[in-house]
Amino acid sequence: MTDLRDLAEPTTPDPDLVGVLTDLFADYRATRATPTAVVDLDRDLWQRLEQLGMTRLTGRESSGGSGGGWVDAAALLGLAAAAAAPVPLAEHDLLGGWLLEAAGLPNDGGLRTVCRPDPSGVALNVTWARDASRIVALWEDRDQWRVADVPIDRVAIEERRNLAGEPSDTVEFDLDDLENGTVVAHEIGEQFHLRGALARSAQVVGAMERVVEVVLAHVREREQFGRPIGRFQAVQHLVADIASETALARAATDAAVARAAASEWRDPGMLFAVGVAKSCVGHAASVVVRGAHQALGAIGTTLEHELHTLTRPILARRSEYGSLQDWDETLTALASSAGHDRLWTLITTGRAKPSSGQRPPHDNA
Amino acid sequence: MTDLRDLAEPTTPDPDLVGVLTDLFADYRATRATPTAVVDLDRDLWQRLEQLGMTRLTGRESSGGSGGGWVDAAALLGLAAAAAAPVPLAEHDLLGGWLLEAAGLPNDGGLRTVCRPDPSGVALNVTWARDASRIVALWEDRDQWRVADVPIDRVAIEERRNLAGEPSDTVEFDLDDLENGTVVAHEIGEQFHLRGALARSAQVVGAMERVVEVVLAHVREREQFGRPIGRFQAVQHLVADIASETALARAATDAAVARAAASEWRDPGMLFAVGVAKSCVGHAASVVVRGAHQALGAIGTTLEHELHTLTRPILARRSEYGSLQDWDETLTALASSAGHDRLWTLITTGRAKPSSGQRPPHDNA
Amino acid sequence: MSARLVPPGARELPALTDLRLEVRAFLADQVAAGAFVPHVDTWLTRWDRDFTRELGRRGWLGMVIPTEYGGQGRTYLERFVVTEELLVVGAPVAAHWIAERQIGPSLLRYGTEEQKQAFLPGISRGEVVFGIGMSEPDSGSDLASVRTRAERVDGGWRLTGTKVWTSGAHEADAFFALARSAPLDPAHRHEGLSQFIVDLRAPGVTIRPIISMGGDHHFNEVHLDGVLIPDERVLGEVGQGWSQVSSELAYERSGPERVLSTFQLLAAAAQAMDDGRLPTDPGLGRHVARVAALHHMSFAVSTALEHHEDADTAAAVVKVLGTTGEGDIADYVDTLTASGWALDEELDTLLHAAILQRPGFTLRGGTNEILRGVIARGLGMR
Amino acid sequence: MSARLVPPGARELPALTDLRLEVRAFLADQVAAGAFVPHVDTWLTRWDRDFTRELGRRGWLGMVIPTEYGGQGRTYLERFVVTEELLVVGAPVAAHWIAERQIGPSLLRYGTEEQKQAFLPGISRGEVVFGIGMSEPDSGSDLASVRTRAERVDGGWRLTGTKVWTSGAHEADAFFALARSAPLDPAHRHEGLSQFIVDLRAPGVTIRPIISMGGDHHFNEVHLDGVLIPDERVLGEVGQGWSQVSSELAYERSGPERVLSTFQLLAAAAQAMDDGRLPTDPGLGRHVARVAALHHMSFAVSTALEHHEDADTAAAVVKVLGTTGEGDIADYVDTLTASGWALDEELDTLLHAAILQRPGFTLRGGTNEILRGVIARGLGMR
Repeated sequence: MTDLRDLAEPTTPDPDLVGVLTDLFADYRATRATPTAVVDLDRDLWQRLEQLGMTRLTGRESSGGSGGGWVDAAALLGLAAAAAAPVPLAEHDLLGGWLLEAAGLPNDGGLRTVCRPDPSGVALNVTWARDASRIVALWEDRDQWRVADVPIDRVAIEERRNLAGEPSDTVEFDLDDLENGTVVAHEIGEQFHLRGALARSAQVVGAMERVVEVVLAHVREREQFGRPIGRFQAVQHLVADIASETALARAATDAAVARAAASEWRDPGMLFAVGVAKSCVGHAASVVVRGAHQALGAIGTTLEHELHTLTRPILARRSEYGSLQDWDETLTALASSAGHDRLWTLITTGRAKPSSGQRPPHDNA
Repeated sequence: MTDLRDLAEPTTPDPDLVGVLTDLFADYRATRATPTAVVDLDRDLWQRLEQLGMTRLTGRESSGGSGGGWVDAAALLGLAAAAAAPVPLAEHDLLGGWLLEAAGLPNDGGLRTVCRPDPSGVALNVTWARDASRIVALWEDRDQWRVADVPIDRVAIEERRNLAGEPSDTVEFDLDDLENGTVVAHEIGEQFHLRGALARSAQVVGAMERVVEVVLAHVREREQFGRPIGRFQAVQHLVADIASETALARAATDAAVARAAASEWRDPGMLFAVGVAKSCVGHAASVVVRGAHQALGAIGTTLEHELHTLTRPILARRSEYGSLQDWDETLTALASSAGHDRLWTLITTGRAKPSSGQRPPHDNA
Repeated sequence: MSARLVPPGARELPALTDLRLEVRAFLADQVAAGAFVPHVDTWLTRWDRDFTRELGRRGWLGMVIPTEYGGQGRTYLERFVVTEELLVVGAPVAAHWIAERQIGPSLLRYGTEEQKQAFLPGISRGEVVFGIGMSEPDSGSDLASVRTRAERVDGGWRLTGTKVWTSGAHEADAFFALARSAPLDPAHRHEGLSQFIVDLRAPGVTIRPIISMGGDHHFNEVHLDGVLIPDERVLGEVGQGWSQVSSELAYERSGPERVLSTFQLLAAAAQAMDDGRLPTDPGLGRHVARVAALHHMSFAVSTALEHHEDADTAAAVVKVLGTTGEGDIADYVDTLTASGWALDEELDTLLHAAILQRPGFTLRGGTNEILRGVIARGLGMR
Repeated sequence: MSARLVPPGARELPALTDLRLEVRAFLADQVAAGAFVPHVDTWLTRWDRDFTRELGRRGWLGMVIPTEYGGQGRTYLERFVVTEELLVVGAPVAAHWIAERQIGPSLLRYGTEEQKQAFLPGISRGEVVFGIGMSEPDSGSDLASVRTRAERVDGGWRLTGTKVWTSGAHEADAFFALARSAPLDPAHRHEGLSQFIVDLRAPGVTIRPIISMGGDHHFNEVHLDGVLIPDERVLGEVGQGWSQVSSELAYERSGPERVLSTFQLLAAAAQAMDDGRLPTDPGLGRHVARVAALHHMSFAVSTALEHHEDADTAAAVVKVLGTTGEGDIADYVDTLTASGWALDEELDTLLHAAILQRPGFTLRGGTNEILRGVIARGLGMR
C-alpha cells in the first residue's frame, strides 16, 4: 500500500505553541475586565506576548523575530481572536514586520501598524494607528512599490473607531516622509492585500469557533418552556448551521494558509486560495453572527456579555482588505476566465490560465 | 370617524366567477389522467373554458370577449395554475387577444399564442406554438411597434419543451408576413413585457398556493418515527417559511394587479409594481420549490405525484418575460435612480423621478 | 384550512395618500431644518419629547382614540400611513411609540372610564409617556413564566418582582406590568395573571440601566419592591391578564415598525449605488421589492384589523418576514462595504447602528422561532 | 465538546496530483472522442458498463480492495482524487458507484473469505454491478422501521418484502438487502436486523420501475417474494445489520459525490458568463468558493477515515453543506436564465437536468433534517 506520507501532508500548528497560547489566553480571559463598547489596546497583554516572542512570531531570527511560519501565525491569530484580545498581531508582525524585512529596514520591535496611503498621503481605517510608535506605509509610485517606516509623531491622526469599537483611524502622512520610501519587489506590493485578507480570515474563523462554544454553553444551560433550549429542534438546527459554516470557513482558511506556508506565498494560486477563504469566511460570518445572537436572545445583546466582543470584530474584519462583494467579484472573474474547461483546475490549483497572474481589485486596504 | 370606503378599496375578484372556476378546476383535477413528464394542450378543458367565456375573459364584449378586467383574469390564471391546467390562457387572451384589439385586427377566437420575433424573424421559447391556429407577433420596426396575426401554416416550428414539459417552440416567421404588420401605439410595445411578466406572476402564485396545500396535507398524514412529520419543529418551520413566502408573493402580485386594473395599465408606476411582483414571486419560487420537495421527500419526485406538475411550471414561468436577475437589476436601477430621498416615493407610487418612464431591459419574451 | 395566510389586499385611495403627503412634507421640513437627524430603529433608539409633542399638536398622535378622550377619532388605516411616514424618514418617535401602539388601544378596550380620562388625553398630546413591563429575567419567550407577584392589600395590590428589557423606563412616566395575582397552577399556567398600571415614580420602583452592546442605554431593569397599586390602577379584569395581553398581539406584530427599522440604511445604500460609492448589485432591487411587498401586506393586515377580522397568523407572517428583512438589509449593505476604501460618514453611521440593533429585530415582540410556530398553528399543523 | 467539527486539513502532495492528472487526461480524451457527454448527477443517472469496465482495466476501480482480491490495494485518498476527477467531468459512473463506494468496503469488513473471493474481483474489474436495498415504502429516514422479513429455513433464509428507491436495480446483478431477521422489539428497534446479499435474478425477485418526475427510470421497487438466501450469502453477523450499516455512513456521506453533482452546470455557467450569455454576477464566485472549500473539507474527512478516525459528524457536515450547495447552484443558475432570450442547448440541458435531480440531493443518504440532528448530537446537544 502507498505510504500515506507521500500523498498528503497534514498542516497543523506546533502543538507546544498552541499549548502555551491556549494557557495564556485562558488566563487572559479569566482576568480581563468586563466588556466595553470602546476597545483599547491592552499593553499588558502585548508585553506578555512580546516576552513569549509572539509579537514577532514570523520575523526572521536574524532580525529579532521568532522565525515562525504562517501555519503557526494563523493559529496565534485565531486563538487571540477567540479571546477577543485587543492586540495588533496581524498589523505589527505579519504585515508591518514583513514589509520592513522586505524593504531591508531595521525593526526596533516598537509597536507598528500598517497602511496604504493614497496619492495625497491619506490612509483610511488604519487599525491601532494611535497606539503605534511607527506606521509602516506601502504605496505604489509610478509602477514601483515603496515602503517607509514613519514615526507616529510625523503623521496627523484623526481618531475613529470601527464597528468593533477599536481604533481605526484616518492617518495623514507628510508627503515628504513618503518621498524617499524604499523600493520593494513588485510581488511585495501585490502580496500585501492577500496577506492582510488571509490574516483577517484567520482571525474571523478563530472568533467564530469561540462563538460556537459560547452558543453551545448557552443552549445547554438556558431553559425555556421547562427544558434547555438546546432540546428544541429549531435551536439544534440553527446551532448545527453555524457550526457547519464555521467548519467550512476553517477548511478554506487552513487550505490557504497551508498553500502560503508551503510556497512562502510564491504559489500563483494564492489569489484564488485567499479569495476562497475570504469568501467562505465572509458568508459564514453572516450566518454565524445572526444565528448566534438569535440563539442567545436578548442577553447576548448586552454590553456585559462576551458575545458581542466576538461578533463585532467578526463583522469589522470581514470588510477589511476587500469587502465580501469585492472578493466574490474577484473569484467570479477568475472562474469565468477559467471557463468551462479549466474551472476544476482553478479549484485544485488556483490557476485560471496555464500561466496567470491577476491582481485583486480594490486592494487599497 | 372617517368612512373606510374613502380610504381603501379592496381588490378581490368576482366571487361568482371564482365559484364557477373553483368547481370547474376541482372537477378537472378529479378526472384528469396521472401526471406525465411531457405535457400537452388539453383541448377538452380549453373547450369547457371557452364555453364559459373564460378563454377570452378580458376581451371587449364588442369583439366577442367577456369584458373582464385584470383582477378577474389574475384569479383565473391562478386557479388554472393551481390545477396545473395545460391551457394557454395568458398567451391567448391577456396577450394575444389584447394585441389584436390594440391593432384593430379581427379575432376569430381560434387558439393563439404570442411572441416577439427578432429581426431575422425567429422567436425562441414560444409556449404552445405548435397548438395554435395563429400566432400573434409583436416586433419593433424602426421605432414603431407592429403586430401581425400569422396563420400557423405560414411559420416554421421547431418543437422544443420547457422545464415543465410543455411546448416551448422555436418559431421562424416568413419575413414577408411580418413586413405588413399593423402599427400599434408605442405604449403597447412597452406594456407587452409587463403584461406577460404579471400574468406569469399570477400563475406562479396560484401554483405556489396549491403547493402549500399539497405540503400541508402530506405532513399531516405522513408518519415517521411514530408521529406525523408535521409535528416536528423543523418541518413546521419549513412549512411556515414556504407559506409565508407564498403570502408575500401573493401580496406583491395582487398589488400590481390592482394597480393595473385601476389605471388600465396607464399608471407610470406599473414597471416598478410588476418588478416587485416578479421579484418577490421569483425568490419565493426558490424557497417554495426547495422546501416543498424537501417536505415531501422521495415520493414527491415521482412522476405520478402531483407536486412536480406544480413545481416544474413554477420554475419554468419565473424565467419567462425576464429572468429573476433581470428584474432585480431593473428594480436596482429604479431604486438607485430614485436615490435616498425618493426611494420611499418609488415604493408607494412606483415612480423613481417626478416624471419617469423606463423600459425594462431584456424585454424580448 | 386555507393556504392563504394573509387577508386580501386593498388599494390606498386619495384620502389616505393626501394624509401621507401631508406628513411627508412636514417631515421633510423638519429634516431640512435640522430638527432631527434621520436614523435607524428610531422607534426604540430615538427619544425626543419635543418632537412627540409637536406630532400631538398636529393631530398625529392618539389617532385611534375617540375625540371625547382627546384623540383624533380616526382609523387604523390613517394611523398606518402616519406611522409609515414617520419610520421611513427615521424620525425620533420612541417617546410615544408604546403608548400610541398598544397602551392607548388597551386602555380603550379594558380601561375604566376614569383611567381613560386620566391617561388618554395626555397620550394624545404626547405628554404622557408609557413603557411596557412584560419580560422578566429568564422568562424569555415564555411570558407565562412571569414571577412578579401581586399581593392583595387593603384598597389595592402590592407588586414585587423585576421586569427587564423595559425600553425607555428611565424616561417614561408609567408602564403596564404583567404580574401573577394568584399562585401558579402548573396545569393552567396562563391563569392568575393580571395587568397593572404602574407609576414609575412611585415609592418602591427602582430603575437600573441595561447597556446595549453598542454602549447605548435604551433598556432597563425595573425593580418593584412592594409597590402599592390602588385598585383603580388595575387594568381590566383581575386574572385576565394573559388574554388581555394576547388580544393585542396582532396590533403589536404587524405594524410597519416590523419592516422599516433599517429603511434609512436601504435608502442611503440606493444613493451610494447611484453615486458609485457602492457597486451596483441586484440585491438592492431584491430588498426594495420585499419592502414594497411587505408594505402591501402590512396594509392588508391593518385593513383586516380595522374590520375586526382575526389576523394573528397574518401578523406573525408580517413580523417574521419583515424583521428578517430589516436585518438582511443591514447584513447586505455590510457585505458590499469595504473598510479603508472610502469614507462615507452617513452610510457608516447608519450601517453600524443597524448592525448593532439587528439582533433585537427578530427577538423583540416574540422571537421568530415562536412566531413560526404561530404560523404553523395557523396552518393547522399544531 | 469541541466546536471543531471537521478534522484538520491536509495538503495534497505530488504523488496524488500525478494520479489526478493522469485520470484527468484520460477523461479529456474520452470527452473529445465522444465516448460520453458530460452531464450532471451522473453517479445516479448515467449508466455505462463499457465505461465502467474501461476504468477497471485502468486500475481505477477496486481502489481500496487488496490485490489478493483483484483490487488495487491503494488508499482512500487515491480513490478520493479519482472519484473527484470522474465527477467533475460528468462521466457515466453509475454502474460501479455503489459497489465501489460501499459494497466493496463492506465485503472487506464483514464478508467471509468465500464472499470476498466471489465478488471483489468482479467489482474491481467493473463486471459485477451492485445495488443497495435499504429504504422501504413509508420507512423514509427511519431505517429501523424496515419490514422486510427474513425467515429462517433449512440452510438459509427466505426474504419477503419490498425495497424502494433502489437505483439501478433493473441493471444490477445483486444488492445488499437489510431485513428483519427477528421480530421487532419496540424498545430495541435497532436489534434483529441483518444484511443479505441478494442475487437480483433469483426466483421471487420482481423489479418494477419508479419513474422520476422528469420521466427517467433510475429507481426501482424490488419485491422479494420468499427469495431464498443461502447461509453463505448472509453478510456479517445475523442481528448486527444495524451496526454494520451505520459503520459505513461516514464513507457514504462525505464523498465528493455530495458536493459535485452539479459541477458541470457550474462550469457551463462560468463559460456562459465569460461569453456574455449570462450576466456577470458575484454569485458565481461565491459558489465556486464553496465548492473549493468543500473539496478541502471532504479531503480532510477522507484523510481522517484513512487513519481510522471517527468522522461521522464531519461527514454529516460535508453532506449537509455539499448537497445544499449542489442544489443552490442549480437554483442560482436558474435565476440568471431568461427564457426566450438566447438558445444555449448545453446550458439548458444541464440546468433542466440539475433542477429535476435537485430534490434528491438533500434527501438521499439521510435527509438534511436528520443530518443536522446528527451534527447537533456531535456538538453534544442531544
